[in-house]
This record gives sequence, C-alpha cells and structure tokens, in this order.
Amino acid sequence: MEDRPQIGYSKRVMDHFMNPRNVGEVENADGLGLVGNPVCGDLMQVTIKVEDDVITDIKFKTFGCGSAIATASMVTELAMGKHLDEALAITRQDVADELEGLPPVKMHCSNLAADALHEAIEDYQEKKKKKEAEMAA
Amino acid sequence: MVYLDHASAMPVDPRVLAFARRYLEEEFGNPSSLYDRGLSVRRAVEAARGQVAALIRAADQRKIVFTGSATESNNLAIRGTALRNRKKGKKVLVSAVEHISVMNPAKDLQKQGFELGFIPVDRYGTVDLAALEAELTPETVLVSVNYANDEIGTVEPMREVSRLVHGAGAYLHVNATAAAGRVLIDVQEDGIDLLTLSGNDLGGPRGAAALYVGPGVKVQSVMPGGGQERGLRSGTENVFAIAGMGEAARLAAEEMAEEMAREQAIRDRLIREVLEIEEAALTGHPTARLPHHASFRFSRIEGESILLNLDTFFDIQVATGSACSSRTLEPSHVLLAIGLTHEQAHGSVVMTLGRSNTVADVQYVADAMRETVGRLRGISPL
Amino acid sequence: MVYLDHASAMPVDPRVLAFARRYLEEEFGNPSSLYDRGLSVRRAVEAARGQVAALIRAADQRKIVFTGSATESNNLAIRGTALRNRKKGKKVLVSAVEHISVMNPAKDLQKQGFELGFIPVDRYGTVDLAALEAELTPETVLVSVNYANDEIGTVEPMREVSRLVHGAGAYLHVNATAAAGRVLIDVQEDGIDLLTLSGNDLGGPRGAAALYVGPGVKVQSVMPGGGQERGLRSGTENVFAIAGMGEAARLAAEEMAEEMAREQAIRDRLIREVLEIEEAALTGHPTARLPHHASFRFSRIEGESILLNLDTFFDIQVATGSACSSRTLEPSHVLLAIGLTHEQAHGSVVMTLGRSNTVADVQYVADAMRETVGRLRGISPL
Ligand SMILES: Cc1ncc(COP(=O)(O)O)c(C=O)c1O
Ligand SMILES: Cc1ncc(COP(=O)(O)O)c(C=O)c1O
Ligand code: FES
Ligand code: FES
Repeated sequence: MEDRPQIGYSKRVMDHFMNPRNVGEVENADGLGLVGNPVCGDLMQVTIKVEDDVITDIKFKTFGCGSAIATASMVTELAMGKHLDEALAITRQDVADELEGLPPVKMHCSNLAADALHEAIEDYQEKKKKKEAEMAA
Repeated sequence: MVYLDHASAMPVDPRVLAFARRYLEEEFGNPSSLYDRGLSVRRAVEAARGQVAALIRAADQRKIVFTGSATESNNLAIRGTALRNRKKGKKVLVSAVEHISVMNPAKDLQKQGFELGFIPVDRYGTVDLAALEAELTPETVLVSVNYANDEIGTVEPMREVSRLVHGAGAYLHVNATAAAGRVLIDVQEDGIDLLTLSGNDLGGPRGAAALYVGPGVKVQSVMPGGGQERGLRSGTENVFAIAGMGEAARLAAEEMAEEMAREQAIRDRLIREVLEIEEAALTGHPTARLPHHASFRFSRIEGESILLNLDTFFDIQVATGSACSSRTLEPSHVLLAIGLTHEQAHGSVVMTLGRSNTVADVQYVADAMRETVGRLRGISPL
Repeated sequence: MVYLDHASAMPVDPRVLAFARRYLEEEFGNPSSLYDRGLSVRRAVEAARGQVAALIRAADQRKIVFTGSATESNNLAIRGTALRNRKKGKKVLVSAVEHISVMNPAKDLQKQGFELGFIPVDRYGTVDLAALEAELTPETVLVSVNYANDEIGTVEPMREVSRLVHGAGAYLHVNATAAAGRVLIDVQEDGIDLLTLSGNDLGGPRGAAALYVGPGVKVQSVMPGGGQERGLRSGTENVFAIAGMGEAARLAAEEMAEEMAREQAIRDRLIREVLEIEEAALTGHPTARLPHHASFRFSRIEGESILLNLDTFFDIQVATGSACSSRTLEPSHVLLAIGLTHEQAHGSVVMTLGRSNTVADVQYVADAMRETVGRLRGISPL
C-alpha cells in the first residue's frame, strides 16, 4: 500500500542522536549562530572556524528534541570543510534528506539547524567586513 | 526493561485476560439477543457493572454506563450533561489542568453558545477553591475537576470542591481515569455526580470505560444509535472489554491497599534519588499525589530527548509534557497552569509505576537519569 | 449448536486472535508514545490500516479512519459530514432501510435544523432510484444508502445510486457493516465517498471499526478530545482490536471468494428447504442478496417465540425483526419499508451464516423450523 506514513525517527536520525558529531564550541570562533525557534522555544548554537573562506572547524550545542540534536549534528557534518558559499547553500531539506527524512511535525528542527549555520556564516562575514572597514580606516 | 509509563498504557493483567478471553471466542454473543447465548453475555456485562460500581462505592450499579473509552465517557459527561440541562443555565467550569478529552468537549460547548470558565490551580496543581467559588454563578450547570492529574499526580480536594459546586446548585463531573484503582474513591462520600473511569487504567483491555451517573442527574446521549446502555451509549456492547474491566475493578478493589503501599514505597525512593540530581525539581504536589506517580522537571534540557535517551541507552520508558513531543508543539497546558515557563516545561519527565516495577529499579533508573541529564546538559547551549 | 446469527455477533477468528493477542499483554504500548514500544504498536496500527484499505480497494490507506464501533463510524459519517458542509446545504437523505445507527444520527441532524428525507425501497428492499433522483436538490449535502441490508440481505445498486448522488453534487455515505468481507467492495469503482465497516463483522474483536473518507471529502470530528486519527477520532487507539480488524480484513480479502461460495451453496439449500414450509416467504431480494443471508417471514406466528423455540428445543440461534423482540415494541422499520403489515412483520426470522455452518446443518435447521412453526401455529388463534 502506498503512502504509508513514516513512523518515528529514521536510523540515521537515531545514529546522530546517539553519537552526535562535533558537539561543543569552537575555541576563538570566527562566527557564531544562535537561533531560537519561536514555536516551542528550542535553542540551537553553531560556532565555526574559517580559513580562506573554508569552514575548517564547526561545533554545535542544542537545547531541544532528538530531531534538533540530530539535525544539528548533521548540519555540522555537511558544512565541515566546505567553502562558505557551499555551506550557505545547505537547506533544511538537505539536512532532512541526509537524515533519511524527518516526521512532518519535526521539519522545523531541520530549519533551526540550517538557520544556525547560516547565521554563524553571516556573523563571520559581518565581522570580516567590519574588520576590513577598520583596516581601511 | 523498566517500564515507567503506566499512565499512557497498561499491559492487560494476565488474570484479567484469563477471565475475559472466553468472551472473544466461545461466549461471543450480542447482549441484546434473546437466546441463551445472548443472555449469558448480558449477565457478564451486568456482573462487570456491579464490580465497577463497587470499586467507586456507587450504591446502585444501574448508575454505571459502559462506554468505549475515557474520551467517550468525558464527552458524554461534559456535552451530554450541559446540553441536557441547558435550560437551567449555560455556564460550564473546568479546572485548568483537565485532560484534553475534558477540555475539548468543553470548548465544543463554548462554540455552541455556552460560557466556559477555567478554574486556576496553585503551583502544585491544586484547584483554587476561592476562584472556584467566585466563578460559580446560578447559571453554572456543570463543573469538571479531575480526581487526580495524570501529568503531575496531584490529587484534588474533592470534598471541598463538591461542597462548593453543590452549594451553587451545579453538577460535579470528575475524571478519575488516573485515580481509579489507585486511591479510594467513594462517589457518595466524595459528593460526585458524574465520574469517568477507564478499563485499561485498571489493567483491563482497551475498549471499555464507564461513566457513573448519579441519582437524579440528567444526561443526554451524544452518540445516537441503537440505544444501548439505557439510551446513553449506543453500539453493541464490547463484552470482552467490559468483562475485563469488571474483573480488573474487582482485583483493584481487593488489592489496591497493598499494591499501592508497595508502589508508593518504590516511588518515594525514586523521587528522593532523582531529586539528588542538580537542578531537578518535583512537579505536582509533594504529598497529595497519586501513590504510583513521580514527575519532574530538569532545567536546560528537553523532555523528548530525555525520553529517547532513556529508551535507547537504558530501555527505560517514561513520558514527557514537553512541547517537542506533542502533536501541536505546544507545551502541556498542565505545566503552564502550575506556572512553569515554556522553557521550564520543556524539561518535563513523568514516571508512573505499575506491578512490574520493583525496588531494585530505583537505583538503575536514578543512575540512568543522572547520566542522561549529564549527557544532554553537555550538549545544551544553556 | 447451529449458530445462525452472525449478523448480531461473530466469534473472533482463532487466527485473528493468535495474531492480535500480543497487543494485549506484551506489546501494550500507546501508539502516541515516542519510545520504541510506542512506535512498534503504531506500526501495527498502520499495517492494519493498509489491510482495511486493501479490502475495500482504497488507493490511499490514509483515507481509513479507525473508530471504536460501526455506530461511531456512522455518527462520524452522518453528523460529521453534514455539519462540516452545512454551508453548502442542509438537506440529508437516507434510505428507508438504514440501520438505526445511521437513522438516529440523521434524525439528530433534523433537530439541528437539517431537512431529512427518506428514500423509499421496493418490496425487495432495493432503493427506488427515481424517488432518489426526485429528492436530490442542490441543497442536498449527503445521501446514505447501505451496501447491503443486515435484516433482509438485499444488496443495493451502488453504482446507480452513486451516479445520481454525484450528479447532484452530494456526498454518498455507505454503511457496509453487513457487506464488507462478503461481497467485493471497490470504493473507487463503486463511487463511494464515505464507507463504514466494522471489525467484528469481519471476524475481528469488537472495539474497532473504520470509516473510509474519500479524497477531498470534508468531515469534522463528532467526539472532541486528543485529536488522534488525523483529528477525526479522539481517544487512545485500541491496538488489539485494530490489529485484529486488520488481520481479519486480510483474511477476508484472501478467502472471501471461496468461503462465500461455500456459504452461499448452504444458504441456497436452506432457503429452498425452508420455503417448503407452508405460508413461508423470503424477505429481501431473491438474487441480489448477501451470500450468507437468509431471511423469512411466517404468517400467523411471532418471531420472538420462533427464536426461543429454536434455541430451547434445537439449540439453533437466529434473529428476528419482530416488534416483540425490540426495545420499543415496534416492528423493524426495514420490514415496514418493504411493505409488510405489522402482522406480517411479526413472523420475521433472520439467519446469517458463518464459518462454523456446514451443509449438514441444512436439513436439521429446516426440520427444526418446520416443527417450530407447526407447534406455534398450533397455539395461534389465527
Ligand atoms: C448493518 C449494521 N450497521 C451498524 C451496526 C452498528 O454496529 P455496532 O453496534 O457494533 O456499533 C450494526 C450492528 O449490529 C449493523 O448490523
Ligand atoms: C487522565 C486521562 N483522562 C482521559 C484519558 C482518555 O482516555 P482514552 O484515550 O483511552 O480515551 C486519558 C488518556 O490517556 C487520561 O490520561
Ligand atoms: S526542538 Fe522542539 S520539536 Fe525539535
Ligand atoms: S406479544 Fe409479548 S411483546 Fe409482543
């Protein structure tokens, strides 16, 4: 029978929940993203180290559900070693797809993870711009 | 496995199954049939009615109406009573910590022109009697207050509530789904007009629940059909589930005192051990609570991930009132009603004991809880 | 014992019980729980949904809503659809031979301001298509016609009914409680928007039934609560009964052709033998009838006394539509609708076959019937 709904978390979600990659905070981070979800008050933090516009280190911390932890872990894995432009192109759908799908009600958690990554990159770029402006001045 | 979620689902007591299974295969008749096979199952239904009446000390077993679920009993109690008595008045009050199967029928009445008031509770979940008194007007037809709350365990001061409600000439409905078989309920002494209890929560199969409808209380059916159960609940009786509920009620009446003392001793140790964890707090009342019930909150972490961690790494099953675990992504209204913030409500964990739990579980669960909290706090940005 | 009242109650198929009983004791979780134990029972519910969908050839299993009983499915279909679409119009039509669990919800709508029309049937119980067409107005939101009738066995011309109903832009609800698993139902080919079927009538336990809700059909819940089953049916899922219904549906799909051919052969001989009795007549359609269904009337005697006589002296169980056997002392509305007088309706006997019946039963039942009729006519003043 077609259209059988997904029940529970996929194996990959559970794997990332049980063995999350890149937990913690990057020391002397170049960029920090901290986003909260207005729906339920969850919190996601991503810190990055950048060299030559490539993410050389990335770590996360999450206050949220199993899906939030797994999506954060996955997003760090996806972004590690990527050029900033590539990392910015990572969407919530990419995160969900890499995890072999999420229950519909949990899709916003993947949003949270992608948003935190993007915010960390933007934070880095803004800081860089500011620094360049200061240098020019 | 340490199963600590008996409020969500109970295994059927093997003795109950041994008793009731004949109504699946051999004695499968329809109680409305006039031949012997029908009469014998009708007798089984009436015997079960007697056992359920005895458990809640109803004087007359004919006051027990069998339904298919606690949700259905609550619908019949709330909508059936309010609609039947609408000429008397159109105000209904429910406590702020009622189960969703009481809340939503009450909100349905609101759509039909009833005024709906919520009675606040204190930080333990005990209804505010002064607020109740203030809300009670001559137009109030029905008040619904749970005997005890399934999420935080708090047992309500039923007799005081009843005195106020009856003083105002209203009916009192009590959802005793979580309480029946765990604390002594006496519908007459407690002053209860309508009482919901569910078969599965007693250790019977799903598919049967009851509504006690006290003498003189007028209720109308909310599910029209064949007119079974004195016209109040249509549909062929689920004899297997009803007989099972009856046997479960009989066992509960007989064994409750001893079994609840046993579970309470385990529960008390569990609470003591778990509260040793940093930034852990009990939710619900510290003493006026169901004997098998322990509920907590942990700051800076979230309940669904606690639940998954306990299940995956320790094979321990618990419940949570966290927003993340709900269909609507809203935190439990019960946790908000006792004054928790959304963030505090996130860290909720509910443990409800049953026959399979032993005192040996306590240390295992407390250790698992400590490790789980430590691991998740390690991941938390807070 | 020769049990010939399968329309009133079916024994649970031992294979179904062997399959489903694990959901009582071992796998007792709540399908809404997030830990593994909850997920495994949710999987069982979804598998059952697939089996039920397959039995009625629904393309998408998500269109199956599990309820607690056929009565509940019919309430959801009739009241839930009419109320949800009331802006479109406030007219509802039901055939004159609908089950009371369709009739009474429809009458409830009438109290709420809907116009209710009854579609007459001919002397065989077949709906009058011309009358249906005449009654269909642009205000008609819903028409309910049973797939087959449980008292007289007549199978309705579903596709013609559907064509007319859809031509007028209304929804078609079909109570298939008596028909499912006995005749091939194809909701798409038949043009059915909403279809009721019950677990017990397939050989599953009581406590589970389903409502098929076709693509785009808008329905609202009639029992507010926890919002299970896509918000359409609140209450913790009865996993044992649902899993049993699924397995029963699977067996029915697999075995229906063969088993119904077997039962029909017995049934045909039974009808032939019984009609040898003086002043005995078949009720319902002679050919367009359920394969396991035989129904008669006997002049000058009364059905309840026939039923008791057969049970007491011959251990044969049958049903009757006699006034004397009903709660209200009214004769069956179905028998009146096919044009019988009160007196004629008195002599009604309904026999419905099942797996336990064999061709060896025929002579025994026919002889018992002959003796019973003879004895009672001997007592009758008519
Ligand atoms: C044709 C038909 N529809 C509906 C029902 C209602 O089923 P239940 O009483 O299980 O709710 C019955 C019950 O006998 C029936 O025969
Ligand atoms: C306190 C309470 N009341 C009512 C219900 C509703 O019971 P059901 O879902 O079986 O209808 C529940 C179910 O969990 C409950 O916990
Ligand atoms: S963090 Fe709340 S649902 Fe995922
Ligand atoms: S003769 Fe007794 S009820 Fe009809």
